[in-house]
Amino acid sequence: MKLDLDGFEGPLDLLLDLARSQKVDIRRISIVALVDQYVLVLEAQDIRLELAADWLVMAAWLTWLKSRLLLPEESEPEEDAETLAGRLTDRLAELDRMRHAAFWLGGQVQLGRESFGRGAPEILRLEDRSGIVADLPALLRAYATARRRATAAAPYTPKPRRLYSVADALARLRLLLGRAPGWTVLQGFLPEGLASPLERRAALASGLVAALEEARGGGLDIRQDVAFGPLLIRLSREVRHERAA
Amino acid sequence: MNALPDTPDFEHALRIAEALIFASDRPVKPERLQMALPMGCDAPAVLTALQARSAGRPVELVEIAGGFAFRTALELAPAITRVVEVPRRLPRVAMETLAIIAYHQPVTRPEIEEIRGAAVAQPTIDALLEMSLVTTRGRKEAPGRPSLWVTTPRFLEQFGLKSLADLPRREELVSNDAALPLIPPAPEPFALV
Amino acid sequence: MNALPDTPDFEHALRIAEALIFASDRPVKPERLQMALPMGCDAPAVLTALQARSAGRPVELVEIAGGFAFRTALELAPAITRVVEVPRRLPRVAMETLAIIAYHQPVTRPEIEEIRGAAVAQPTIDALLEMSLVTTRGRKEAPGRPSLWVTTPRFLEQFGLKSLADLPRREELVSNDAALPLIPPAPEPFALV
Repeated sequence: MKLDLDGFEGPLDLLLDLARSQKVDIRRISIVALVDQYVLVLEAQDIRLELAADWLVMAAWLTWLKSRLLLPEESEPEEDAETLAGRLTDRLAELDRMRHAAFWLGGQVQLGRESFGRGAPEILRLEDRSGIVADLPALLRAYATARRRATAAAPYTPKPRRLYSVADALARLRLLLGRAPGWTVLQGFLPEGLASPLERRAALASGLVAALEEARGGGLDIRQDVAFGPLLIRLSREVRHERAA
Repeated sequence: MNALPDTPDFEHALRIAEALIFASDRPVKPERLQMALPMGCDAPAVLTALQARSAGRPVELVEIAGGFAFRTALELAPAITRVVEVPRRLPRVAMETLAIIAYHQPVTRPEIEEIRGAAVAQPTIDALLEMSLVTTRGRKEAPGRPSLWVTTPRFLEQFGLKSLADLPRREELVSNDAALPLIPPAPEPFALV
Repeated sequence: MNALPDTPDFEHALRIAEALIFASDRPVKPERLQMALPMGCDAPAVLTALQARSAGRPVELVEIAGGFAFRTALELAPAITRVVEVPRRLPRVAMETLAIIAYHQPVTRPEIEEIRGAAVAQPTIDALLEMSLVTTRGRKEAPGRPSLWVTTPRFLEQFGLKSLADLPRREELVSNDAALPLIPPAPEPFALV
């Protein structure tokens, strides 16, 4: 048996061809003869690798089918071999019909091959573009897009905030300290009218740093009697003496 | 009041019909023609008359895909194809797949593969899609919800069919074929009939 | 040996020419037609004859772009042309501008530009005005007294809104939109001292 395997797509193709080579009506085909020939082909030919798995399933199925047909009948609830064989025959018949359908289609007068339509159709429509397509989702999308772009494009500018600097605190401390006679609470030297808590905290921190700086240079004395208690400052003795002199 | 054949009104309607169908790249449905005709002109009557007049001309009016279109006469194809580029033929696998879709539509790809007894490769589907011969319409309510494939109006046009009913009946596909003579099976020892 | 007019050969050449020009997707040059004609037929002569025959017919042969093509007769154009409504899409800039007016009305043009982070050209505003989607209502008491823009009832109609309150809140559209000048400042997170 000689078969050109290149034309085959799968086991059904092969079975169909085998069926045809038997020159019989597929619907009345001998499954057993088919199985025998199929096995022959499997043994005789190099099978394309990508088809092997498909073919193996078909071979197993056919072998099982043949064994069912050869063995004496048993009573079993499963589908009997005849039904299965019939189903295979039906499938082969349908594939055969579809082959013929493809053949019939191929023989039809085809557009662009045997007959031609208008090559350069004319435009038969005038477009009235007075209306607009605009739906709510598009509007909302547009808003979000505009805002996102604007936000992304704007350079980052922190909120301008006038904070009391250490330098400011130093200047103020030096100015005011001389006027106070003895120990004075640090807060007393801070500017008034600071609205936000943040500004007040910043001023306090700057004031402390300024006082510490001044104390390091010997300009003033600092004392805190208890932890977290009020910070008291006064002019150092040297400075007082200098001033007095 | 209907415009009767051979009256000036009917002649004018014929002119409109010819121009409209000639200019169009797709088959023109009678309803579309009716919209273009003056009051009192019956599109089907006009189409019948136009078809009769164009018979035997180099460009003939044919009924196709639910409408009417001009097509070049068959015997002129060899002369034309000398200068017009002719698309290449669909491969056998694509033709078979197309036939299965045509006869079994709507059909899923696994069902096509079941009938063919082999996998349907993606390039095959791509080729059919590219020619607009098939399309999907919805999904099957089955595991995986596979797409359902159907043929397009373009399919009818390609093969010169008025409708899917023009396809040969399934029973005709086998029994009328001479290549498969109906020889009764030889007696086999284990013949299953 | 030339095929002469009114001989069968010439008639056949005319048929080929008609079918070829019909099927061609661009005007057919005489040289191209010549390739399709049988030996001894002169393409220019065939074209001249075909042009003469088609004169006055609903589809006429015209010389165009150095070649020949069939065109429907001009006087039939009104009958076969269909007016199709193709609604336009609003350009992106117009859509954004409209959205900003909707959300920030009444708003001046400088404010719109500030919110968009980009300029708004006059034609954009004109287009929205022309479609009756926006209008002006008074002027802002600020340098230059710029016009204040608001949306119209037509705007609500176009977008299927019962009222402006139907628009989703801005925060739902753009999260963390801190740069918006119209959002009140958030309260300070800490309170110390």
